[in-house]
Amino acid sequence: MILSRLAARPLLLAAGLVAVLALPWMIYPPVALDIICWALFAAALDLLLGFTGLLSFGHAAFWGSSAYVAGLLALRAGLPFPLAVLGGALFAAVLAVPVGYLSVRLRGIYFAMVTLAFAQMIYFVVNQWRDLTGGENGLQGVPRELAGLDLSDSFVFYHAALPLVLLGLLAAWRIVRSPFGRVLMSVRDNPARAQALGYPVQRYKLLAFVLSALLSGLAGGVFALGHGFASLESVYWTTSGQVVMMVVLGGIGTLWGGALGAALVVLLNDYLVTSGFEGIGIVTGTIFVIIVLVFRRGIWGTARHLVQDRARRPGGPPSAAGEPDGAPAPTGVGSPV
Amino acid sequence: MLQQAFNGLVGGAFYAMLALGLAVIFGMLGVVNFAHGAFYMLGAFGSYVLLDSYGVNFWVSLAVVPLALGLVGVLLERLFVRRLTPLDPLYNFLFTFGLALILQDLVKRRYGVQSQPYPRPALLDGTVDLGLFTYPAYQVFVLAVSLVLCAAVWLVLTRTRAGMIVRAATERPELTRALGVDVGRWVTPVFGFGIALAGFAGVLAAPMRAVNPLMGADLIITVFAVVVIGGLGAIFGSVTAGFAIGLVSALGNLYVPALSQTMVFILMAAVLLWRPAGLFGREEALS
Amino acid sequence: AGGPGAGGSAGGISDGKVVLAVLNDQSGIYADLSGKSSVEAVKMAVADYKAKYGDKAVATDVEVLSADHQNKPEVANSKAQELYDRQRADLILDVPSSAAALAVAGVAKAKKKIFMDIGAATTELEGAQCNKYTFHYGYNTYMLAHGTGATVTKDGAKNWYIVYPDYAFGQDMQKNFTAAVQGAGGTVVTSDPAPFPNDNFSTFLLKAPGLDPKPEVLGTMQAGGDLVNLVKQYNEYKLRDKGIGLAVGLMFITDIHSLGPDALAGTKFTEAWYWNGSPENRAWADKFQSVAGKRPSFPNAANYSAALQYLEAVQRAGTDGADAVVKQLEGHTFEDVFARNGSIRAQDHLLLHDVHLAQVKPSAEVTEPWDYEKILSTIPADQAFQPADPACKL
Amino acid sequence: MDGPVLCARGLTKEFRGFRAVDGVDLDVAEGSVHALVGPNGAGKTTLFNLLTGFLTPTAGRITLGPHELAGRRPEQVARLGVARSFQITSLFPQMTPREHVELALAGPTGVTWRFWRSDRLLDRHRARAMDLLGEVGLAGHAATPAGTLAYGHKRALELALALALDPKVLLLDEPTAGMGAEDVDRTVELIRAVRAGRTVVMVEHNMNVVAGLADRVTVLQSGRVLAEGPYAEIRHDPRVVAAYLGDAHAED
Amino acid sequence: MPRTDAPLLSTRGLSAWYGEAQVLREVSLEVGEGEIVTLVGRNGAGKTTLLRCLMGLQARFAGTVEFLGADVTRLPAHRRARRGLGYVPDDRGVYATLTVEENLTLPPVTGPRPWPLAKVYETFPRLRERRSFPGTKLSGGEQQMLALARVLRTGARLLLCDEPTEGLSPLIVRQIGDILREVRREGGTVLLIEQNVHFAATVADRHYLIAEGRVVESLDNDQMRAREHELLTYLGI
Ligand SMILES: Nc1ncnc2c1ncn2[C@@H]1O[C@H](COP(=O)(O)OP(=O)(O)OP(=O)(O)O)[C@@H](O)[C@H]1O
Ligand SMILES: Nc1ncnc2c1ncn2[C@@H]1O[C@H](COP(=O)(O)OP(=O)(O)OP(=O)(O)O)[C@@H](O)[C@H]1O
Ligand SMILES: CC(C)C[C@H](N)C(=O)O
Ligand SMILES: [Mg+2]
Ligand SMILES: [Mg+2]
Repeated sequence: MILSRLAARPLLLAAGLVAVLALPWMIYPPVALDIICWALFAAALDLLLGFTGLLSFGHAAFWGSSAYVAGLLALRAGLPFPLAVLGGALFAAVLAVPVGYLSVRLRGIYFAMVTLAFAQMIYFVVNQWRDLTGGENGLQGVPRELAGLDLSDSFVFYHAALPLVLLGLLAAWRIVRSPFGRVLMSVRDNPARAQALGYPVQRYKLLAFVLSALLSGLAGGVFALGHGFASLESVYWTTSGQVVMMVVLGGIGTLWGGALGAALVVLLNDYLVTSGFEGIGIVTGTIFVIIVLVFRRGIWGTARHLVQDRARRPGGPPSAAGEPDGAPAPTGVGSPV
Repeated sequence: MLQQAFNGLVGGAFYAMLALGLAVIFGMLGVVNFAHGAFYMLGAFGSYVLLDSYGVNFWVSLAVVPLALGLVGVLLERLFVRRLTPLDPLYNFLFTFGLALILQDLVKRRYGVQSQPYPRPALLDGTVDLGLFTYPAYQVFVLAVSLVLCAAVWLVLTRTRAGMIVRAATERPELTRALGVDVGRWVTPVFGFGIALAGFAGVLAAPMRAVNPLMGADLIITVFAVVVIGGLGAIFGSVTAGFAIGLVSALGNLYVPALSQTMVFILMAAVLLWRPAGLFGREEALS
Repeated sequence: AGGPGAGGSAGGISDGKVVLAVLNDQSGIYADLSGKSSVEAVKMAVADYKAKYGDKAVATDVEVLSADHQNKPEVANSKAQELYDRQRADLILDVPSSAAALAVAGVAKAKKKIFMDIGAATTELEGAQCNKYTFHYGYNTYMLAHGTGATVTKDGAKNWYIVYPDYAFGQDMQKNFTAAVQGAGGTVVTSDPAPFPNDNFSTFLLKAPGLDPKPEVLGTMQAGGDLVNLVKQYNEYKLRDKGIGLAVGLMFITDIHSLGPDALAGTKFTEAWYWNGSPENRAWADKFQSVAGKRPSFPNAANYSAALQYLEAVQRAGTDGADAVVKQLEGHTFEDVFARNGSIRAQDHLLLHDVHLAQVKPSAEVTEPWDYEKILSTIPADQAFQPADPACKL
Repeated sequence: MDGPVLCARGLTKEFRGFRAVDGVDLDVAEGSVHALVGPNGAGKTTLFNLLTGFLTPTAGRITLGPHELAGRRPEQVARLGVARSFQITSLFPQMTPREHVELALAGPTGVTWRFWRSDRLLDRHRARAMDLLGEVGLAGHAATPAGTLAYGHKRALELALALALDPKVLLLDEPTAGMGAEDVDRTVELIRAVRAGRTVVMVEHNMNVVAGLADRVTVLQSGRVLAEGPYAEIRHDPRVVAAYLGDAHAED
Repeated sequence: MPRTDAPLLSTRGLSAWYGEAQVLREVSLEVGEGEIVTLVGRNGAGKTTLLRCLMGLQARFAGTVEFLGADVTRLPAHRRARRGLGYVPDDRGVYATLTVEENLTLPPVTGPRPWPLAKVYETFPRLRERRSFPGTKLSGGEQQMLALARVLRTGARLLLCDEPTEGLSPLIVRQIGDILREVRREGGTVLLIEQNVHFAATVADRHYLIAEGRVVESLDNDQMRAREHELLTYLGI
């Protein structure tokens, strides 16, 4: 088991790297850029959902607010692209402190509703604060440049952004496989036990929330600069829903699954946009419902499950993905979330 | 001012009715129904379609549409929701989220996004004199009906055998079964009933609100905030918070229009700081 | 059409093909007032162009594409790039929703390809965010506000109460409306921002009769579902009976259909084009109905006109090279079924044309389906739109 | 055995007017094994929850040496050297016993905040973890996910976790519950082994275990202390006999 | 009371698990109509679990349960209750959201000799006094009375009582004994978990001794009394 893991990891890593480098050749560069941004966003969300057991339904607040702040930094302060993006990400992290402080005390479903409501509040603020944000017109004409180099060509920008995004993904991976990540997983599986071991559970959750917001912000900032504007859409609840969908589609608690989910959703959307089919929600909604009902492990999770021996530890969502798909919860005990 | 307050209550009536349905479903099944807004929309659309295509009037719709939607709810519970209830509640939340997308887009595809016309019922076209001021009859009707409805559901849940069973089954489902009550038989209708409540609110909304596929989508998020304020699962709390938020936002529109959209959410944050489980919530909301 | 950099190429049709792309909302809130039916309108323009020039047509092979931007600026942005780069589009049309339009304008500028916006209302397109390759075609917030505000005030309703949605479009409309009302000698008693979206306007409606001085007209800047909500409730509170008329900032014929004409009967608004406004319009509307299955909204007709004028410009230029076509379009004056006394202002690429002050008929006067409007007067092209904004540097 | 290390004074917990723990005074002598017995619902678990910060007392004080414990959160109490096991096994099903113990060992060092380091940082606790697992007889199962361990092994892991915190005071809630006779004997031996240098408080219904291990016994009933003393003494206390041991018991 | 030929209730090879822990091992026992039978055994022996199996509440189990001559092993709990099984859970199972009277009237009448509410109140005057209070506002002992009264009201043919005397004052315990004997006099049957061996011997006809999930012995009252001391050590108290 250890051996096969050791062999598989560099292989998968290499494959992923090749895919990411080849992406703008294979598909249209702006779409490729969308994919990597959403992939990072999904990984950031999975950090919370899959590894801490918290379903945030308001992550648009962080992705979007960073988009605006990064945009403003580039537009008004003339900061070069990476600095603007980092500024946005930092802002998202700071915003996550009060939001997280208030929400992290609540359990599963309550947490989801409260984060959703907070994000909606941010949406209204952005919408109304027109002088700064451009309101519903969006923050337009955001420049992209680095050391005097114009990055507005999306093929060029993709390569300029890739290191930042990879750094973010690496960070997500590092967090999950860090001592801190170990504690997060223990908090997810059994918070009372973690507390009894001396871990201040709420504070761990809060830090996880802030880190997740930081990475979401990183993704959102790159996304905004990549498009050259920040729009209200980025702080709207549908954005939060979309990223949750990507994570669930890819597989909760798989980290890379989110990236896969992101790629699929972006490509599907891109296809539907010109297909002439008017019910995008029908397609995405149906896929989502099927995943939730039948393939709760998601694509990555199912694949991994098929490849690996059953006995091996499954990474999983708060309670369900640990057992066979569709099986009822274990007898007697309620889920801890 | 008094009139404005009254007016806020009318707006609050919709929050209250939706929050009531959400709370009933949550209290009984532990399901947070993201599709609640979509069923509200279907309620309004249902009455539009009945009127437009079959000439069925408002009053008939008010009875038929919630009933039909209630049946849809029963089917949903039987086919899907039931399979997910033993799992983490997040799965039902996600399921209903997907469902909301589907329902919304199905209606969109069929009828477009443009709002559909729906006239006020002739009987309620006028105004009524309430002593202190006159007021549109339809709005008085909506407020009265919603108050009666919320009170009735409250009474049913507190005073009748059905309510007693629902409460008992919510509190201790296993023991309630052991005492000879078929809890499962009650759960499905309760889900249906919650959905019917959403549909009922939708039918009531049709004559005074824009009837379009998106009408429930944004509303439901505000209703979530309302329910969080009232205390999730706390039926009395949800309804009270619904009316209260209606009142607060009407007055907010008047005095601090800049804050009117965020007011609910600011209130929610404040309540959470003070009472993390909501005003009337039980502590199990907390981790 | 040409690849990157083809904008400067002179002579001939790149790739032997002219590609027109309609990028608009085909599934969201603007789908009904433009959406897929505008694709039909553009195809009609192509057919009419071919019929007119026959063998002499410069653009022999014209392809019409369409894409759904779902009202998401991000999607509009990516899609616009893809349309220009990969699908070899020479022209992008429509793009309702200002955020998406501004995003596409940025792409047009970068790719040096032509963009003719119809659906968006913002004056930013011909203001600070204008560029050489972007044209704004049909209407804007100034024209809506100015037409209705000034005319209704001159007709005698001096005191206004304005309710506007608290977002960019509404804020713009409020500003323009207030200026128009005041310019015509009226007063804006109060203007209130309302939440957006909002389904309960009763606070404002209740407040209206109590204002001092009492307003004679309620000016609403709401659009779409919000407008429908507001009007339904306006009727509930019987404000018309209390002497407060209704003027609507932006109304599409689809909105009238949603509410039923009686709900709006007597309401005045500025209309860019009405299908039954003249025999020519009607003839075109009949043709449109035979392909699209419904009566055209003004954005439908504007899409037709924009596509047609673009093809005419290609014809004159003898090429689809963007720079050459822009030169042909700038300052061009013309007349077609949509644009009467039409001219494209060279300074800011805004289409000037005659627009109308319209009134909603009561259902008693409605003689056929969708026959909801009465044209009260025509606002001539040179008065309908704002003077060129000095902030615009092409 | 010295003076008391863990003291409760007037400890009270009310649940909506119902006093589950009602003015309990408790002195646990340093180095002793102190058993807590009483009928179901007497308030033993509630008392444990109060002592470990899982519940906040309605009234009363809890002191651990110089520290006041009432009002502290569970993790703070744990850090002060009070570790507990759970009446119902409470583990991380996807983690191996080794990972469990490493996590318990790492807590006080602060490395678990380092989200930028590899989780191999936890390996530095491996040797100690394996020692502990060896002590409780789990060495052979160090790499099996805890969710698939046998029940007795889970109980053993509970104990290992409590030990890993190197607590001054070890609180064991029914450590032999659900164990077969051999497991009970083994656990008794284990507790006997680990009590060296520690104070142990345990809730236990098995009087053989109590008789074999406990230096002192506190009998709770309806949230109050009914009796306290060495087992040999309280087993003849008529009140205890009446409330808990049963009439017949006193006669033998 | 003599045993009738066909037992009212019988089990064969009942085993049960919680997670991986097996808590019942191949339990077979019988209860005849009109009998009072106790299950005795130390804490954790599996007595409650056995009752849960009989009631249809145990998720993981094997073996069969027959009641009134029919196999009810696969029947859900509410159907068993409707056939005449009445259950007093060990945690009393009083509803906080129901008043005392609602607690009493919640379960449907399922047997031939239901106690009318008046009789319940006559027997337990404290319950009448507090009938409009939320159930859990009662003292522990009162809650225990309520739980027992609740199944008496249904008239169930077989009462499954899990430690019905726990936490009650001796006076009430004696009263419970009287009530159980009255139930038997009226033709009812009781299967009772009882820690109090003395009480068990005064009220019951027969006893099953449970240890580590097995029925180790079946004793009548005389044997029980004779071997009391031995049993107590066996029980581990
Ligand atoms: N969170 C709570 N809310 C309300 N009542 C509670 C709560 N926790 C415990 N109780 C009540 O407090 C009393 C004491 O409970 P506790 O769990 O401390 O008993 P115990 O002595 O540990 O019993 P056992 O031997 O069965 O474990 C019980 O009556 C119980 O119902
Ligand atoms: N829900 C549960 N999950 C896990 N284990 C359980 C559960 N309920 C009971 N057990 C265990 O099963 C065993 C038998 O329990 P049961 O309640 O049947 O015993 P009992 O004989 O009724 O004991 P008592 O005299 O304490 O009531 C005990 O070891 C107990 O810890
Ligand atoms: C199509 C319209 C209603 C205008 C749109 N809101 C815009 O901003 O351009
Ligand atoms: Mg206990
Ligand atoms: Mg028991």
